[in-house]
Amino acid sequence: MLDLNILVGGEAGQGIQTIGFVLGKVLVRSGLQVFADQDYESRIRGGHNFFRVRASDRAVRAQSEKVDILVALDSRTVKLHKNELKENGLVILDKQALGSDFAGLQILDIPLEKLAVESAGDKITANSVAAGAVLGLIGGDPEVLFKVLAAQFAKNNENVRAENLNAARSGYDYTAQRRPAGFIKLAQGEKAGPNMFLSGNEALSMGAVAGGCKFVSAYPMTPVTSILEYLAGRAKECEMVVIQPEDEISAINMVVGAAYTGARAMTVTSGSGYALMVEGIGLAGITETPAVIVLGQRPGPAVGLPTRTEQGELLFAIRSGTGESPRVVLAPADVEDAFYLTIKALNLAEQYQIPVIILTDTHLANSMTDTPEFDLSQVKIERGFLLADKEVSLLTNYQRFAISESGVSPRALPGQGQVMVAADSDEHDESGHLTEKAEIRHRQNAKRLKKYEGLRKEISPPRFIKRRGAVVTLIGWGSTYGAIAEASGLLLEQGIINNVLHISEIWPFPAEFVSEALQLTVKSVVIESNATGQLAYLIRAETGLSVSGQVNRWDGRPISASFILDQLKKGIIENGRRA
Amino acid sequence: MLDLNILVGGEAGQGIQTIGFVLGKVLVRSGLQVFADQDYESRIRGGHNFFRVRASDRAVRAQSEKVDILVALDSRTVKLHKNELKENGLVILDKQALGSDFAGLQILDIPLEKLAVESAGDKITANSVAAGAVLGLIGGDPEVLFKVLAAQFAKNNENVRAENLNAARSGYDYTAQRRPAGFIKLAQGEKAGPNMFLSGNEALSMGAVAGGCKFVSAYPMTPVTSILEYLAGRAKECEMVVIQPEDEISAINMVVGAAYTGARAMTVTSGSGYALMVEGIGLAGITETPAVIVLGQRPGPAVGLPTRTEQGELLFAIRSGTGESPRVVLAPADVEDAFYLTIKALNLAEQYQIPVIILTDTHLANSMTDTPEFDLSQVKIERGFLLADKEVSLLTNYQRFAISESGVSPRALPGQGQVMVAADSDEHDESGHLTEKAEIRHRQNAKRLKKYEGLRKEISPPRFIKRRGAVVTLIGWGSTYGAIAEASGLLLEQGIINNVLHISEIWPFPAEFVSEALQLTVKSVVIESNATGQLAYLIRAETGLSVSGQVNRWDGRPISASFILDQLKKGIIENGRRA
Amino acid sequence: MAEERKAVSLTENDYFSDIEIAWCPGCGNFGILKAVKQALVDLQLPPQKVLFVSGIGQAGKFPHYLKCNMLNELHGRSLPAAAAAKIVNPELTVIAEGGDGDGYGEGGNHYLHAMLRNVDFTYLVHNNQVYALTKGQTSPTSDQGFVSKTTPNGAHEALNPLAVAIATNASFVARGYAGDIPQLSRIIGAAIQHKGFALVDILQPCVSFNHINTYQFFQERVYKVEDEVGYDSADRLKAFEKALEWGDKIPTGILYKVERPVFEDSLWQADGIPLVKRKLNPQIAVHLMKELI
Amino acid sequence: MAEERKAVSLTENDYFSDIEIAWCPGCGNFGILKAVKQALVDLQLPPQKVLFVSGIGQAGKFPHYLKCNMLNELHGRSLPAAAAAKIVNPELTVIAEGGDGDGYGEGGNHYLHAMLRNVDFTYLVHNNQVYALTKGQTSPTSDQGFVSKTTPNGAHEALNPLAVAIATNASFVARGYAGDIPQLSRIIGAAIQHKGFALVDILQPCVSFNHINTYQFFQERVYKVEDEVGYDSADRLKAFEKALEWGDKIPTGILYKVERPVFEDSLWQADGIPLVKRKLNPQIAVHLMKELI
Ligand SMILES: Cc1ncc(C[n+]2csc(CCOP(=O)(O)OP(=O)(O)O)c2C)c(N)n1
Ligand SMILES: Cc1ncc(C[n+]2csc(CCOP(=O)(O)OP(=O)(O)O)c2C)c(N)n1
Ligand code: SF4
Ligand code: SF4
Ligand SMILES: [Mg+2]
Ligand SMILES: [Mg+2]
Repeated sequence: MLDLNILVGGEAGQGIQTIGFVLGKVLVRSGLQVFADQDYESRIRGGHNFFRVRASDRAVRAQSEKVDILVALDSRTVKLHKNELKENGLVILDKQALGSDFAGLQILDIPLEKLAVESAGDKITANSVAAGAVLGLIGGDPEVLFKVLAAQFAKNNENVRAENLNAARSGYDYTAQRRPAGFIKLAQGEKAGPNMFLSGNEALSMGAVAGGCKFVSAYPMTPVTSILEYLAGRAKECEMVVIQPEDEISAINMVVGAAYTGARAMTVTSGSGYALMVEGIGLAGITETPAVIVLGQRPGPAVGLPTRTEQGELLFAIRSGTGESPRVVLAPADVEDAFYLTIKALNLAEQYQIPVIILTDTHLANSMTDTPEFDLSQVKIERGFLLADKEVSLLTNYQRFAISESGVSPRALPGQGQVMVAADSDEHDESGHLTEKAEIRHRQNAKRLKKYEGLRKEISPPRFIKRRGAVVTLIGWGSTYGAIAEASGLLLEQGIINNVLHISEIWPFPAEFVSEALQLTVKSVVIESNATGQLAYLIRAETGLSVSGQVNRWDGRPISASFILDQLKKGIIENGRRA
Repeated sequence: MLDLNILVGGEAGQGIQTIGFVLGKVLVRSGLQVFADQDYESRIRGGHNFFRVRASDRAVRAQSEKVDILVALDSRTVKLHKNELKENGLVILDKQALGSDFAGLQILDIPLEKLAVESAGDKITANSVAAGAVLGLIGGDPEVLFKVLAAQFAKNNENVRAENLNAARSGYDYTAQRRPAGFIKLAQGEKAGPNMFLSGNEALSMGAVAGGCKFVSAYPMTPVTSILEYLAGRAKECEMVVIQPEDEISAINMVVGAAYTGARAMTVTSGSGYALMVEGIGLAGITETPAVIVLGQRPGPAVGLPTRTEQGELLFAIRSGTGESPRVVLAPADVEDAFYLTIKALNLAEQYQIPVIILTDTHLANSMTDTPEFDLSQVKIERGFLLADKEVSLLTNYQRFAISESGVSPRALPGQGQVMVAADSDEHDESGHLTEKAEIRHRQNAKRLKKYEGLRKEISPPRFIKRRGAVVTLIGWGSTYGAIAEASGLLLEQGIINNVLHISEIWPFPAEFVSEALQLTVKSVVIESNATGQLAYLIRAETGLSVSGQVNRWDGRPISASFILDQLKKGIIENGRRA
Repeated sequence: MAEERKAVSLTENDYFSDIEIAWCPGCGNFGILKAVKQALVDLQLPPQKVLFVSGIGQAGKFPHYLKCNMLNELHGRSLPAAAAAKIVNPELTVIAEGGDGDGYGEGGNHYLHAMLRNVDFTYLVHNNQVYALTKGQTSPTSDQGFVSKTTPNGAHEALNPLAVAIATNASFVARGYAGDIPQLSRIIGAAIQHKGFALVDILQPCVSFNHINTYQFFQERVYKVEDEVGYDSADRLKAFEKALEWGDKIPTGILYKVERPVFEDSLWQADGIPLVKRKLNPQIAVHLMKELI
Repeated sequence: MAEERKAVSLTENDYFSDIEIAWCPGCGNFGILKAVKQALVDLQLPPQKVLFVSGIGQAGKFPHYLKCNMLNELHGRSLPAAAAAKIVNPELTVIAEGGDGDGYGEGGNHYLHAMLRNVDFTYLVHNNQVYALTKGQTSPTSDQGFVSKTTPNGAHEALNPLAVAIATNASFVARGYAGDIPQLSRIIGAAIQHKGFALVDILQPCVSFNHINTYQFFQERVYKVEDEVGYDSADRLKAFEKALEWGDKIPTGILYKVERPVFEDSLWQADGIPLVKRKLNPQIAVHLMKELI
C-alpha cells in the first residue's frame, strides 16, 4: 500500500499553500486518493505555516504525522518537523538560502530561487520549481502537473502561465535526475474522469448552491470566511445574493428577514460570531422562520486560536437560545457530508420552519479530500408546508401559526396573493398577533416543541461499523471521522476488534440507536477535539449510559489515527478510564 | 391557621400596585407573614393587571389562587377572577363606577371615588380609600396603615400625605362599619422589630451592595430593570457607579473592563440581552475576569411574554459561551437566597476569576416576602488571589496566568505598583501574551478548567427535607421553592409522605448529593416552570438517573402548590410518568 | 382579481386592523398611525404589498395596528431584516419602524450602516426621547440633563440622529412631528417614493414618561423647512447646519435628499426577477463541480 | 521608589516589548507604534500607568508590541471596556485602539455612543480601509467601488468616521497619517491630554491588502489643517465641511475640538477616590434594609 506524505513548510507569504494544493491535485489526477490539510497562524507574513498532502492507493481521510518528503522553505521548518520524518524521509531545501547545518538528515539540496530565475526569469516562481521538484522526486507524470498548473494560472496572463510551467519543469528535471534509489515511484498517466479535490468549505458552499440557498449574509471570520468569499464570487451564476454586513447580529437578522420573505437563507460564522447570533436564533424559533447557520468551530473561549481546530461548541450549539424551541444540529464528517448535509439543513429548515445549525470546524473547513462528483440528481428541494400561489389564492382566513398535529403551520409569504403574513417575536396567537393569554401561550409553545416528534424521524442513523466479536466501540462526531476510521483499521490489524459509531446528525440526538450500539461492546471510547468530552456528556444525558473512556485533544491540532492510538495505549482501553 | 388572600385588580395605571404593596406592608407590620405577587401586561395604560397579597400566621412563601377579598377597580377584574373566590369570598367594588350586574357574588359596594373626593378633595386618592377599605374589612389596625402610608408618601409634600391619610381613614371607616359577620378579623397593634417586606429584585440589589459590587452596567429589560433603577438611585450612598449603556454588548464588556481594572462588577439582563452577552462570557472565561451576570428569565423564545415568568434558560445559562471554560450558576429560591447568593456570586467570581451567573426569574424578581433583616455580620468579602499592594511590590516577574495547582493565578491590577497586567482574548501564555503554541494552549485551557475542582467544593448542598418513610421526592430549583414546600406540606396532610429536594446552587451540579437523595424514594417528580424539563434533563446527564415524573408549567404563570397538586392528581405519582 | 382591486381606490379603512391598541390615550403614536394610513392611501399601496418590519418598544407594536404584512423583529434589529426583505422581494414596499431606544440605542450600528448601504426602504423612528415600554428610562435622544431613574443626575449629550444621518450621506433625511399629521403623511409618502434608504425621525410625545418634550414643547418650537424660502435639501452642509438646530426652534420636513446608487444596484439581479420567485434548481451547481477537478 | 523613577526621564526604550511583531514588513502599523511611543515619552507617562484596550485585527495586536498594561478585548468591543476601566480607575491613562472594521463595523454602536458619552480616554483607529487580519475583505471605510472577494462589484458608500464624529459632537476629532510620525505623535499626545473622549482616525497603509490607499496615495493627498491659516477647530460647521474632504486633498490634524462635560462628572465620585481603591464594606447596606421595614 502506498502512503505518501508530503509536508511543505515555511513562512506565511511564501506560497506554501499553492505548492501543496497543486501537488494534491496532481496526485488526485494521477488516480490516487488524497487528503491534505494545512496549519497556519493568524498573520499575513512570517511565522510558520505548513501544508500536508497525503496520498494513497487506498482511501485516506485523515492526516498522518509521518512524513516522506519535507519541503522546507525556511530553516525553521526543518527544526520543527524533522522529527516527523519517516526513516527514509527526505528533506528538500535550498542550502544556498537556508545554510547547510542539517546534520543527520537526508537532504535533497535544490537551488529553488536560482532555478526560478534561470527558467522563468523571476524568483517568484520558486513555488512552481518546488512543486515540480517534488513531483520529479516521486517520479510523477510531469504532463499532469503542467495541466494542473495551467489551470491554476488560467486567470493570469499567458506569460505568467508559461513562466510557471517552465519553472515547474526545471524543478522536475532537477530532482528527477537525483532521485534516491528505491524512493517511492508513482505510476504515469492520468486517471479518466478524475475526482474533485476540494475542501470542506467548498463542499459546503456547493451544497448551499445546490440546495437552493438564495441569500447569504455573513461577517468574515476564520474558518468560514472562505465560504462567504466563494459564494460572493459566484453569486450571479448561482442566482444568489451575498452580503457582508456590519456585524453578525445584522447577518442573522438579515437571514431571518430574507427567509420570512421567502428566500432560502444562510449565514456562516465561528464561535464569537455565533454567540452574537444567539438572540436571532430565538427569533427564528418563535417566528418559525427557516434559517441555516453554519458554525465553524475553532478553539475558544473567545478569540482563542483563530486558525486552529476544535469541537468545543457542541453543547453550546444545542443549548444556545432564549426560551425553548426546536432546532437541528448537523455535524458533517467529511466533504461529502458537508455537501449533502447542507442541502438537508436547507430542507429541514423549511420543512419544519426552524433554525438549523451546521456544526463544522477548522479541520473540515480547510482540509481537502478527493471525492467523485456529487450526484445532483439525488438532490431534492423540500419546501414543506410552503403554500403555492394557487393554494394561497384559495385561503380565506389565513393563520400563519395555525395549531396543527405536526406543529408545522402553512406558510405563506408576504406579497403572495391577498393574504397578509404576520410574524412576531412576542408570543402570539394563530394569526401571528401578540397575545398575553396563558392558554394561547401554552398551546403555541407546545405546538413549536411538537416539531421534535417529526424531526426525530428525519435524523439519519449514525455511521456504524459493526464487527462480530468487537470488544470496544470507538465513538466520535463531526470532522474526526477519517481519523477514527483509520484508527479502527489499525487496531484491527493489532487484533483489537472494534466497532465504530460516528454521529453526523447529532440533534435531535439518535438516542435509541446509540444506546443499542453501545451495549454491543463492554468498552467504549469517545474521541473528541475538546477538553470536556461533550459527546460523552450528551450520550449520558440522552441514554443514561456512561462510556468507559475518552480521548480528548484540545491544543487546536486535529486528531489523527496515531494520536488516538497513542492515547489508547496510555491506558484507556486497558483501564476503562484514563488516569 | 390564618390564610388570607387579597387580590387587587384593574387596569394598568390605576395604581393597583400601590394598594397591594401598602396592604402587604401593613400586614407584615401587624406581625403576619406575607407573600405578594403581581401580574401585569406589557403596556402602560389599560389592559388587566392584578396584585395578590397573601398573609398568614405561619410561613407563606408562594401565592395561592383562592381569594378572600377581591378588590375590583374595573368590571373585567370581576369577570376574570370571580372563580378564584373562596366560598365566603367578598368582592369590594364601586357599583357606581362598575355597574351592578354581579349576580351570585358577595359584594361590598363602596363609593371609592366619592369617598376620595369627599375626604381628600381629589379622586386620585381612591387608591388610599381602597387600601383603607380592605383594612377596615379585616379589622386591621388603622394606625399601622397610617404609618405605612405616611412613609410611602414621605417624599411628597405634606398636603398629599395628609390627603391620602384622610382618604384611607374614610375607606377604613366605611368598611369597618359594614364588616360581614364572622369575617376574618386581625389582631390589633404592631409587631416590635418587624420584618422587611421586599421583592427578589430588592434583595438581589442589596446583596450587590453588601457584596461590594462597585460597578453596574445594564440595559433596561423586564424583569431586571428595577435592579438597575434601584442601584442607580442609590449609587452615591452605595459608592457604586451605575451606567445604562447603549446595548447589552456594551454592558458586559464594560463589566469585563471594570473587573479587569479591579472593581467588582455586575450586569443584569433577561434572555434576549443575555444572548447578546454570551460572547462576553467567553471573554471573561479566557481572560479569567470576574464577572457577575444576572439573568432574569421570562418566557421565550425571543421577546416572548415580557412580563411573565419562566425557568426556560437553565441549560442555556450553563452551556452558553464560546469554547470551554468554567462558570457558576446560582438560582436563588427566595429573597434571602437572592441576597446571600448575590454576595456568594461576587465572591466566587473573584476567588475563581470566572463569570458567575445568577439565574432568577420574573416570579422571584417581582414577588415580595417578609423576612428578618439580613445579617451583615455574616457577610464576608472574599477576593481570592487578588494581590495586595505590598505583595505586588515584591513581584519581580509577574505572570498574570501562571499555571497553578488550583487553576487560579495571582491577580494584580493595572496601575498597581510596577507590574504590568496583560489579558488577552486570544489564547496566551502565562504572561498574558498571545501564543499559537500547542503545548501552551493545552496547558492554559486545562488550567482554566481545573478550577472546577475547587468550585465543586464551593457549591452548598441543595435544600433537602428528608422524611422517614417517604415514597416520593419533590424536586425543584430556583423560584419554585415556596410552592413546592407548600405542596409538600399539603401532600403530607393527605398522608403522602414525601421528601423535598431543592437546588439553588446548580452549576457545577451537586451530582453526588442529588444522586443519593434520589435513591431514597421510589418515585421522584421534578417540578419546573418550563416545557422541556431542563432540571430533569440535567439530573440524568449528571447522575445517569431518570426521574419518574415531571410537572411543568409554561404559560408564563407561576407555579403554585395547588397547581402542583392538580398535576400530581392527573397521574404523575400514580403512573410514574405523565400521559 | 388583483386587477379588479386596483380599480377600486383604497381608503383608510383598508388599513384598519381589529387588534386592540395598547397605547396610552393621547400618545403621539396615534398621530403617526393616522399619518401612515394617509400616506398609504395617497400612494394607493395595497396592504398586501406593504411589509412593516418593527423593533420592540411601544413603537414596535405599531404594525399590529395596521393591516399589512408584518415582521415584529427583536429589539433594535428591524433594519437588517427590512433590508433583506426588500432585497429578496423588491416588489414589496418595505417600511422599518421602531422607537428611539430601539433604533439609535440597541440598533445604532444597523442605523449607521443602513444609511451607508442605501437599500430602498423607509425607516420611521418614533422618537419620544425615552424608553417608554420599559417605563421611562433615558434614551439616546433624551435631552441632555433629562432625569430618569437610570440617570438621576441627568442624561449626557443626546444623539442628533439627523446630523449623524447627514454625516453618513444618508440619501433621505427627514423629521416629522406626530402632532402635524398632514405634514407627516406627506413626508412619509415622499420617503416611500424615494429610491433608497429614507430616514424619518418623528417627534412623538410620550404622555406617560416624557414630561419635557410634550406636545406643547413641540408646538412652540417646530417649523417647516419647506416654508423657508430657498431651503435647498440637496445642500449637505446647509442640511447639517439645519440638523444641529434644537432649542427654541426645531426644523421639520425633508432636511436632506440626494440621489445615490442603491445597494441593490451593486447586486447581479439585473433581470428583475425577485429572488423569492426563482426556481430552486440543484443543477445550478454543476459547473462548480467541474472547477474542482 | 515611584518618586525615584519619576526623576529619571522615560525614553522610547521604556516602552519596548520583546514580543515578536507579527505585522508584515512595511505595514503602516509600525509608524503608529513609533508615534505612540514618542507621544508617551513626550508626556512622560510611565508604562505602568498606561492601559491599552484593543480590539481584534492586525491593529488589535498593537498593545502586545508596547510595554504597558493591556486588555485585548473582543472584536469590536474595546470602547465599552476602556470606558469602564477609566471610570473605575481614573488614575490610569486609557487608550483604546483597533482597526476600522473593529471600530466602525463590528463596534459601530459603541463608537457612536462613546462619542456621546465622552468618558475621558483616547481612541486610536488604525484605518487601513480593509479587513486585514482576515485577509482583505471590504471594510466600512473602504472607498466606494473597492473590489474585494466579498464585494466583487465594488463597495458601497464609505463611512466617513470624522463626519459622524462631528455630528455626534465628539469632543476631540482628529486624523493622523502613519506616514507622518511627528504629526501623528503630536496628535496622539494632544488626544491623551484632552479631557474627554478623543478620536484619532489614522490613515494606515496596508501593504498586503489595500492597493488603492497606499503610502503613495496618501503622500500625494494629505495636508495639515494646522498649516491652514485661520483654521478654527472649534467651529463645528467648518470642521464638518473639512471632514467631508476626501479626494485629491485629504486633511489631517485636529479637525474638531470642544470642551464638554465628561461623563464622569455626572457620577457621584466627587471625592476623587477611585472605585478600585475603595474598601468593600458590607455595612454599607444597613440603611437599605431600614427602608424596607
Ligand atoms: C435585547 C433587548 N434588550 C432590552 C429589551 C427590553 N426593551 C423592550 S422595549 C425597550 C425600550 C423601548 O424604547 P424605545 O425603543 O424608545 O421604544 P418606546 O417604547 O419608547 O416606543 C427595551 C429596552 C428587549 N426587549 N430586548
Ligand atoms: C465577533 C467576531 N467576528 C469576526 C471576527 C473575525 N475577525 C478578526 S479580525 C477581523 C477584521 C479586522 O479588520 P480591522 O478591524 O479593520 O483590523 P485590521 O486587521 O485591518 O487591522 C475580523 C472580521 C472576530 N474575531 N470576532
Ligand atoms: S408610554 Fe408613552 S409612548 Fe408608550 S403608549 Fe404611553 S404615551 Fe405612548
Ligand atoms: S496585512 Fe496589512 S495591516 Fe496587516 S500587518 Fe500586513 S500590511 Fe499591516
Ligand atoms: Mg422611545
Ligand atoms: Mg482594517
